[in-house]
Amino acid sequence: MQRIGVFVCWCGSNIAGTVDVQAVSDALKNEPGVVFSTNYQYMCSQAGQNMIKDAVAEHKLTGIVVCSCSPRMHEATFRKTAAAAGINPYMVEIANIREQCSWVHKDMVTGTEKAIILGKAAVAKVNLNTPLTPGESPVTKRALVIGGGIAGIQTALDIADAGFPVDIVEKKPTIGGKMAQLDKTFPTLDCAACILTPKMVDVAQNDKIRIFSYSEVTDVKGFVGNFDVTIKKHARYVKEDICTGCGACTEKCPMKKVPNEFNLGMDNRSAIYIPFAQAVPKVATIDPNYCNMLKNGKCGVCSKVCAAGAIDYKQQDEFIEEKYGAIVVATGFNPISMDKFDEFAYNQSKDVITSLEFERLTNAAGPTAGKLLRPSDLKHPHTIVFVQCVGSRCDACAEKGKEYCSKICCMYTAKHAMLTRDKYPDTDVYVFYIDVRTPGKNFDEFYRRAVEEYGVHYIKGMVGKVTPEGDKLKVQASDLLANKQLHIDADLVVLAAAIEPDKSARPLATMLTASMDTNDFFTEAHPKLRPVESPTAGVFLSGACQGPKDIPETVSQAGAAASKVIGLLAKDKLTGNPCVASSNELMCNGCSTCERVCPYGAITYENKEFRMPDRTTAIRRIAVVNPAVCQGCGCCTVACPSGAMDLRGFANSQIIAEVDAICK
Amino acid sequence: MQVKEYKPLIVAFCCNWCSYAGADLAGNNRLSYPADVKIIRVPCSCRVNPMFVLRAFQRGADGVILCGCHPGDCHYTSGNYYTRRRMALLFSMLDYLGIEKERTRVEWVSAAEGAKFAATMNDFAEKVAALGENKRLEDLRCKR
Amino acid sequence: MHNKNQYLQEELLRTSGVNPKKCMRCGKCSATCPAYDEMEYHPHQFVNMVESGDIEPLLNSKSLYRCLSCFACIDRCPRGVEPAKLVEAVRLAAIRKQGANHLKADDVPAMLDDDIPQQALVSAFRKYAK
Amino acid sequence: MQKITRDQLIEKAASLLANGTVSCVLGWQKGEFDYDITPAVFDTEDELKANFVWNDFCGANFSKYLVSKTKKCEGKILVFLKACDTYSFNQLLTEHRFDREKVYAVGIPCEGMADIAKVKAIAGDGISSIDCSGEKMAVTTIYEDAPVMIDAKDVLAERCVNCKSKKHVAYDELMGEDGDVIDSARFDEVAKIEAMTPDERFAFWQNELSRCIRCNACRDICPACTCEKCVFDNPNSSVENKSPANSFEEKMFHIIRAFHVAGRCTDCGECSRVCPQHIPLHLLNRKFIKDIDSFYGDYQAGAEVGSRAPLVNYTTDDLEPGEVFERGDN
Repeated sequence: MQRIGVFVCWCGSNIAGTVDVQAVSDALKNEPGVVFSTNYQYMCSQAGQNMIKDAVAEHKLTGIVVCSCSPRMHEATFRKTAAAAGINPYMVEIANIREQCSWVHKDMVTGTEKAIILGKAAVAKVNLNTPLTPGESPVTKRALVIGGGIAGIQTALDIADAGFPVDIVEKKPTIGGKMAQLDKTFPTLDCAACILTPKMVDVAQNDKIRIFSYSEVTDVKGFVGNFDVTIKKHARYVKEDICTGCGACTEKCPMKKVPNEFNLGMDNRSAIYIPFAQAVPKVATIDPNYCNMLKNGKCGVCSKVCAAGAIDYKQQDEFIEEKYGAIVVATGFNPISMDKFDEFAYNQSKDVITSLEFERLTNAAGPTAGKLLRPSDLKHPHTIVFVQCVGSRCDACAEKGKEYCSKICCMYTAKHAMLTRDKYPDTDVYVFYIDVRTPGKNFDEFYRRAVEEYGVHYIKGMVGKVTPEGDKLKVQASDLLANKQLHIDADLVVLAAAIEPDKSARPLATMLTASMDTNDFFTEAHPKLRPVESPTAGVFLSGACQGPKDIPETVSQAGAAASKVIGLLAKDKLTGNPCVASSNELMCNGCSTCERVCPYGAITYENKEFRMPDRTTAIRRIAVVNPAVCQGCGCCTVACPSGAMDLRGFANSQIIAEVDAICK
Repeated sequence: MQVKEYKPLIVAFCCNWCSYAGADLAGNNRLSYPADVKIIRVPCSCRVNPMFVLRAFQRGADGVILCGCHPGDCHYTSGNYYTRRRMALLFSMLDYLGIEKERTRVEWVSAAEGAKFAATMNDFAEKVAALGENKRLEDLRCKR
Repeated sequence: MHNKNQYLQEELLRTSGVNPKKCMRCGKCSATCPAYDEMEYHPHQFVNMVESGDIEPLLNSKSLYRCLSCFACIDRCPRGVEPAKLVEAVRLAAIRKQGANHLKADDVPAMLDDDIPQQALVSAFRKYAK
Repeated sequence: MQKITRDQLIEKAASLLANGTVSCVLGWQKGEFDYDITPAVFDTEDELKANFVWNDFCGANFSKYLVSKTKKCEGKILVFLKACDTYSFNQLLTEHRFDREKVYAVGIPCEGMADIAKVKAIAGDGISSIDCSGEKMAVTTIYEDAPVMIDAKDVLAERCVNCKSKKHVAYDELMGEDGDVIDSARFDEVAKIEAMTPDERFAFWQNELSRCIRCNACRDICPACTCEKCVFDNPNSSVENKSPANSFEEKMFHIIRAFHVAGRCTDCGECSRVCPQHIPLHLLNRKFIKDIDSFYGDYQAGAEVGSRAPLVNYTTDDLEPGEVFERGDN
């Protein structure tokens, strides 16, 4: 039996003005378990708190009920008081007789009646309270960043800067991501490589950062502070630590007809390759799909020309297991496939390209060495049509396209149009838009400059059809403001393709038990207040894996994610919320219902041997809640058919006791 | 014989993050609602087991209302979506058993909606009071 | 805004099954329309005008009969608005309202031409006669 | 009359026992009367020949027995499953309630089971024997010498009249031909109650539920009720109560029972079959199924293993609890 002390606060006249506090403390004196009851002017004051401490000592109290203001106001205060008095802080319950009683009721009789009932409910609950201790778990002081684009790079650099070791896992042979493929960056037009490659070098040279390139995460176990991750390092058939990146092998390799993915297939590379000049790590990789030596054992040229002796045709995939305290997802985006958009003739004509391909065409390191030549005949295009919103902002029911705005297209199209007009003033540039969306610092100014200073023709309307005819592309489009249908003979058509999360994101989310939206973007723990955290504790989001983003936004989110990781890794131990779910293994059916509703992936199952009443043993599947991951929402408790799952601090019996006390 | 004025008994389950805070805000702004409403704090509306609702009725409550964060705003991301399904089915079942549908309600009240909280409670209490005492949920045998 | 054509508008939306509110004014329907130059009111205007209740001009416009019902606008609309269905609905409304046949059997011989497939005539007759 | 015969089933079971595929057989056995057939475990062919029964009264759904039997039996268990039983079988697998490896499931066709109450209504009380082997059911009573001949169609159990599926959704082996999912009229009765006024509904259920004697048969037979410890037996659950002692007890019990199986109930109809007070409990379960179908899209529990039940799922634009009444009343 508990020994409960009741302390009714006057809150000056805030409570005492409408509630007869003496009557409340008298009435509660007779409740079961109550051994002491009093009232005082300001319970939260030092004197009031001392009164509680004295009463605990004098009456050997095991539980405390404070009838006062909202628990959201002073629950923490009174819990500290309880702890100081030597009882468990979770043996305190607050009856809210100010915000939810004296302040909303005017009549002394009804106010007092209700206050007594609220006090009784709190007493009934405390009778069933048990001391709770927050769980503690250690923190592995190492972070994992999945994805080596600008988001991953920035996050890793910021974490390493705070002194914590970081590993980057990148599935391509080099880090750099999409930004490495870009030409110039809006709105300042500095070259992407000039600002990105120094960061890549910083990553390579930072002794806190390890890069696992050409690798992917294959398994994640554990929970916040204690993740066990398996990383699969694909065989690149080149010893990474020996290769100097001299490039001799790539020159001598006889197999030179491999579509170069870095230039989006617009030119070719050799079977052994370094993706681009500033690659990090600058190490060659053999493409096993094209290498003659690996396919049929006939060649071996690269091995002969390699002065360092780095080539190893026998290399195997390697699995690395590592522990991490925090995981940052930075898996980025890809332009969507244009296969379903027949009307734009993307698959019929080489001169209909996506904006990312246009980036490579204008990039000095691209297939045309930066000269704007159209892919089909390498002639200079004189009329270029840009089409915006290709596959963005589509109806949810439509079979093609995405429902969301891809956010970056308006700005990069303005950039492309402006740069084209700047370099080639003899070119007519048309941009077909539905809306021009340019929120962002100096963004709208940038777009206006494209129109006003560079003479780009912005036309409100959409392109309906592109037909290749001879060496021209017949573009049929709407000009909605002029209410005309336009027919333009274009030399080049550039499609602002919608962007979508990388395909690797969905299986990764499953491994991390991190939630995703229907578009496969990772969801945030809170859309406004916790935008860089996943609901799964210890998993953080950086860059476009969370939603379409431009570079400045990505970098700021990357920094924010890093600071969250640093905050986590700076702790030696994680203290959990003790009000978590727990399953009574004797009653658990192992039916997996609770696991399905848990938003945090806190519930796992194990097979456990039980001694049965008939003295046999049986192995039963039972649910186990990880208290470090559980956030205490209680959803599982209702989903559980047998009632095995219960929530500490808000147990079934406690809530029912409150209901009973109120309804008596 | 003197008729005692009928006062309904209403149990309100409020989630800690939105609706309980909304109720506090109603208090801060001194927006009054009937004292018949008694609030029970739960971490999330999804903590409310249909058994609690039935228990309240069994013990003589005249109305039960659940308040939670607006859909999409749940502190635990998805709790109120489950609440929505559970309570939709439970309420539909109670209605099927002939229990007055005005006795049950789910309302989404954010921490900023003190006024909505008070208005909701006023409206709910009025509707429940109009129905009178909860007789349908009492023992069938005794009433025969 | 008072909409004097509310009844007609509702009927058009019901018979066509089109929700013009989904339109985001991109004009792809008109961009894609092969009969654009023949039309006084273009597919996107149909959607827009029906939504705003400005239906009279459409009912009286020859544009109604210039639509080929090729459904290119339906196919390409990113928002799934289906303008051709709305054109068809207005056309139907116009025919019903006139209470007369737009294309009479007597008119047909004059239109005969070796290049016209018979099927086109039959379907035109079906479409424009009551 | 059932298309498949007792002999065929015994032969199948005997051969599987003989070749070691299974070590025991879960089947039907005659009870005190011809119509109260009980589930039994058979270990040998002799036992099968002596006691195995297969006729129009073999309604019992064996899925639930697998939960405990698979834990006790050394080898595999042969279980005969009618189409409706296979749904429960899958649902239990979804909930990891037994080891699929320990079961050899033989799907058998079913022509519908008889409702003894309907038989008694025609033939009267004092039934001494029932012969289902002929075209018509021959019912002999202690009062008459000549048997009463009954057309099986006239005494078909309600759940078989409204059979939802003749398709077996799980089996290792199928005897006879598989059927299809049937577009049944099983929700008509629910709709009829929904169409009543609240007062009529209340009166209807008061009449039905007040007969409840809290014998727990509905729970004990239910293949969805396989909890290690049922909330109604758990003194800490606050709903534990063996007898209807205080207010609102029957309704509370039946709502909680139905809610606990909502989204998991395959509508096998066992609860109504075993209720000694003839309470149409399936109408509570079907109400949930009907609501789930209309609110969240068609869902058949047990149709596939591992499907996500509607109550552990959601969409962001589900209807609001307040909106259910607007739908239900019209």
